Amino acid sequence: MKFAARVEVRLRPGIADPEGATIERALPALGFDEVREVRAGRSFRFEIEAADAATAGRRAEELARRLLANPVIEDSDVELQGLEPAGER
Amino acid sequence: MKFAARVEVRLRPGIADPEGATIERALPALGFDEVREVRAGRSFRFEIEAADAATAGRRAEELARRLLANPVIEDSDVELQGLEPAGER
Amino acid sequence: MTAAPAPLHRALGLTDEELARVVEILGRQPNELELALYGVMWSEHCSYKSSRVHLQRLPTAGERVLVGPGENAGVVDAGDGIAVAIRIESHNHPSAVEPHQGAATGVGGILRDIFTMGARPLAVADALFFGPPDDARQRWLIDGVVSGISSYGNSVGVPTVGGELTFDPCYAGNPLVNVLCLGALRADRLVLGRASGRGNLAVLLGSATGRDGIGGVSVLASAGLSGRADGAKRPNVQVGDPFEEKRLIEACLALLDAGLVVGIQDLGGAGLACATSETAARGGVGMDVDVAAVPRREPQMAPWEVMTSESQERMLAIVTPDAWPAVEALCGRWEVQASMIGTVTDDARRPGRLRVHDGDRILGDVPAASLAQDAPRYERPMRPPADLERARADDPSASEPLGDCGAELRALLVDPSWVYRQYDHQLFLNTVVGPGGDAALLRLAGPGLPPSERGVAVTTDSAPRWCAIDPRAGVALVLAESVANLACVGASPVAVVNCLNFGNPEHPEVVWQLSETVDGLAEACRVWGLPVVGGNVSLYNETDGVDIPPTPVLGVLGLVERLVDRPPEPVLAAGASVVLLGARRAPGAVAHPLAGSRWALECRDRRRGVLPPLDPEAHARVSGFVAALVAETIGGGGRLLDGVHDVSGGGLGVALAEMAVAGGTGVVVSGIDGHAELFTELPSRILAATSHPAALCARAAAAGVPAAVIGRAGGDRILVEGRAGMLVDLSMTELAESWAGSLAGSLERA
Amino acid sequence: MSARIGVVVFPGTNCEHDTVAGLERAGAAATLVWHREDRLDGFDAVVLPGGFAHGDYLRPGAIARFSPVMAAVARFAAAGGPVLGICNGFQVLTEAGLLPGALVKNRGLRFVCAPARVRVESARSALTSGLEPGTELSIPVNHFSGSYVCDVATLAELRSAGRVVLRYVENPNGSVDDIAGVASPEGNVVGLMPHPERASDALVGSSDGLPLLRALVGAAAGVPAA
Ligand SMILES: Nc1ncnc2c1ncn2[C@@H]1O[C@H](COP(=O)(O)OP(=O)(O)O)[C@@H](O)[C@H]1O
Ligand SMILES: [Mg+2]
Repeated sequence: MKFAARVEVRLRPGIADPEGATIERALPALGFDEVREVRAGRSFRFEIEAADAATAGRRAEELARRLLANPVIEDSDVELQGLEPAGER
Repeated sequence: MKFAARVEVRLRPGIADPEGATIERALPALGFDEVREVRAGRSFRFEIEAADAATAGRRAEELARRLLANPVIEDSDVELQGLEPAGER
Repeated sequence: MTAAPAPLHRALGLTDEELARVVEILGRQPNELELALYGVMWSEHCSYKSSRVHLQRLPTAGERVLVGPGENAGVVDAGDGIAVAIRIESHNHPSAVEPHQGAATGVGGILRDIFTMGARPLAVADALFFGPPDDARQRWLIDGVVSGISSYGNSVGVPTVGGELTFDPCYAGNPLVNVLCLGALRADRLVLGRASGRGNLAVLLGSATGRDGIGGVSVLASAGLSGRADGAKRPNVQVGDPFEEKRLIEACLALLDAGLVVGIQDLGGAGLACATSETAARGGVGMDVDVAAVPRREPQMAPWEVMTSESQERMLAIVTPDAWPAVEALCGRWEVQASMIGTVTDDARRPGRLRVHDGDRILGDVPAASLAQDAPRYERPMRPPADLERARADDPSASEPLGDCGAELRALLVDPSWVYRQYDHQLFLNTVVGPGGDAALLRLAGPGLPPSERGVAVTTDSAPRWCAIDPRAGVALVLAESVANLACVGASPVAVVNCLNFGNPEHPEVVWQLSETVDGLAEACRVWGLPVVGGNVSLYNETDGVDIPPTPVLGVLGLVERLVDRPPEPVLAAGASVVLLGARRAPGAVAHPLAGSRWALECRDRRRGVLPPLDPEAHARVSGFVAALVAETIGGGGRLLDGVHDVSGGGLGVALAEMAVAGGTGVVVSGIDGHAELFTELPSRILAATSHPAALCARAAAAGVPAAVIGRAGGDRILVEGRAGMLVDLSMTELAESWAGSLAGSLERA
Repeated sequence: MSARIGVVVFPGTNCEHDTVAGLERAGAAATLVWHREDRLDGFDAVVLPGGFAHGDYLRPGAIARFSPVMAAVARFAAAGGPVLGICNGFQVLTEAGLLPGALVKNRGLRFVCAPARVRVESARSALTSGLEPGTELSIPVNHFSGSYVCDVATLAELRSAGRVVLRYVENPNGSVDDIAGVASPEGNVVGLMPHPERASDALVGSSDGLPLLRALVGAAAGVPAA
């Protein structure tokens, strides 16, 4: 079966996020004073072929940890979603 | 009320994604041949203060369109979630 | 104050003896905050407790020296009312844990050491040591470190103009990242990291304080790496912010231009604890610090966390109360946060105290100097390696048979441009010779400096393969190479900085290596009249109990009187004669020593033997001769040399090949005394290309410098004819491929 | 009296002094303009120099385009004044919508600092007027996000209207159609990734950038102060 995976990679809590902080500093000037605690991260989408959802999830987690995130400073979450077999896109 | 927003910014279909392509090229060597169609994007999380969910959503959309994404090359999605009022940071 | 539970001091890296010493200093049990202060300040990284006793033997005086070791950077008078600040520092362990951020924050730290002196950072050089790139983890480290230096240095706006790259299995588990920075200032504007003036304000500039590297440098920099490098060290990884640093540089230099600060100090290892105690101790005053006034990035931080946090991009400025409004305004313009966090005290009854407050509560009260200058110093036991004699006997010079010199030559070629193409090396329009040359050569110009036609040159050099065989002789040969490198761009050496990367000082052999290195460097500096103006020591570079080879990295600063024209490059031009300057043979039995050469190591896996001899006078003559010729050219005078390149790693063969590839021409050389003369790293030899060989040889003779025409550039092959037949016969296409492919090839593969 | 050129400085800009030096070598009188200024009166041309405005956080130019000075730059451009964006300045101009397309990460995902050979493709711009199309120049590039992209229609328009002013002879970053620099329909707004100011003095490598900077100075001298 084919699954669509989305991995979000975020800096671990407590790790400085200069990008998020810089964006937050810019917001009042744009009239967005109501926005706070901006954190910048990365997101990846891919298709994964697997026997079942559990396997797909495990493999995606593995990929996130080993390649997409640097566990020393980043955490990652995986979301999965089934895809109609073949045909589409 | 306070809401937690997550904005995902993705390259438009058709815009070359060297990052996704590079990751995809590296996969077989790492034993992930079952993974395809890798696309790299950005993800932003922030807190937003608003009278109601609708307003929060509208403002977050606006922020995504005006600042977080470059419409020439990128699309963005917003997800919202309510937060317990006050107390926590 | 609550007495600390006994084991806490050990957790904070203090020995029982050190705790006893603290009790003696305070006349009572320290509380937790005070213990934390001593823990970070008495760490190897901040206190140099194992190395100070040796460092003291380095010569530091010189007529151009304005500031020597002991401050954040050394400062030298460059003439025309311009002073040059220079410093080198390691960021080895952080880079092993998170290569990109580790290297990036290393750049940030060394820049702060320079603008702390009032100098605008103008150039960076990086010396990098990794295991061979044929392994995925090494490629991850290399890519991360280089991208870290690139993204931080380029963004903060300081060109990276030089450096070096060493691959050796010894560094696979413990890579080395040393970064040198050079800056310039109006000589009359020199500032020091001192507090003074009772009632003056201690102002914290820059980033908010988070839990970054709590005890981080102490932990990261003072504990060896074993197995997988992350785990326990995770919380200590820090993220650099070049944008904050850029604004901090502009704000601090503007404050100094406006004469608004009395003293200024960067926050590096040990954060506020170090900056407050060092400035107070250097100024012989006391300081009251209020942790409640320190802007935080995270909630619920304990006072000791605030005092020892190593959050990046922060400075401590000492300003008079009446200057405060102006300081606030100027920082506001650059969007740099400025907070009053303390005051300078001068209490006659209890002078020189560092008092830490939380609002109106006093949390700690210690003598500032006891954290800084008066930290413990150890004379650790030392012992030469047991097999020293056997190692000397095991020499490859005579015993290694002739092989395929062409193949060996190709194997020794490395094009480092894969690294430096990622560095902005041109910003400020000063870079006359950038990375890829023998030394970087820069116009001595920058925003706010008086006009000058002078130039500065800088080179970083090291040769662990030499130092492993004989640290004392090895480091002298490294300094010799630096001097030759500077000569090739027409500069005379004026000052030295050094970064001493060694293993575990609890191993007596490592202490012996350190001691031998310091003595060898001291001797070499004395014969050439060079002062050591600064440096840094990195110990505990070991993996699973195995120490790295002694790795002193030298940075040498050179000056040029007049820089109005481009120097000859390390290239051959078709038709030019190839002249070897300097003695071709070593005195004594072994004419072409191979011990310690890249050839012996990389082609024959031989790491022992007896290093080539160095004759300091002869070396000074050859280097001085070449420096004078090139200085003539760049000063707008004659151009006798079409190309010039010192003979160093890989010997004559590699020097020839590099010049030929760069010039895009072949070359024919004859009369070479076998593979030994082709690959020996005998010092004090410089290769020149000229269309006036007779004139060059005549001038060399007059200067007492041996010179021999050994060949001619031209054609599309590199041909090296030995006494007993052809040694090398390769097409330039093959040669260029080995050169260009070597590094990029392995690093671009996924 | 020589052309007066304003060089805009955002926090994080780092090529401002080099750009002033290059423009002065080309005969202009250049002064720095802080990004909080909201007027550009008295200038004959405006240059957005290279660097990392706001650290290039989010996207190069994404935050800088909201600086007060950018509204003035837009008015200045609309009035026909010459506006040049170099490297980060080019990125700011595209983010601000003063030039079409966008600059994305280099193919290869690495920073590139190296000399680049570029060809003058059109003389119909403030940066290239008077230069012979086909002329090749050696000018350094120095960027991480220098790969020019735009949609098919825009590309067709740029090509047919002669708004591609510079092309790489050897593409260093994956830019579509080897584009190194583009101009607005009127040719008064120009952006390029290579750094002409870094090629304004043979002592530090090349002076091939001077003809471009001189063209800009000429265009500046031609227009009355906006
Ligand atoms: N190998 C060395 N040779 C000479 N001076 C040294 C050496 N190592 C450290 N120093 C000097 O000791 C002082 C303190 O070094 P360090 O703690 O690394 O400075 P910082 O606290 O600015 O990082 C500096 O002035 C440095 O120049
Ligand atoms: Mg310092």
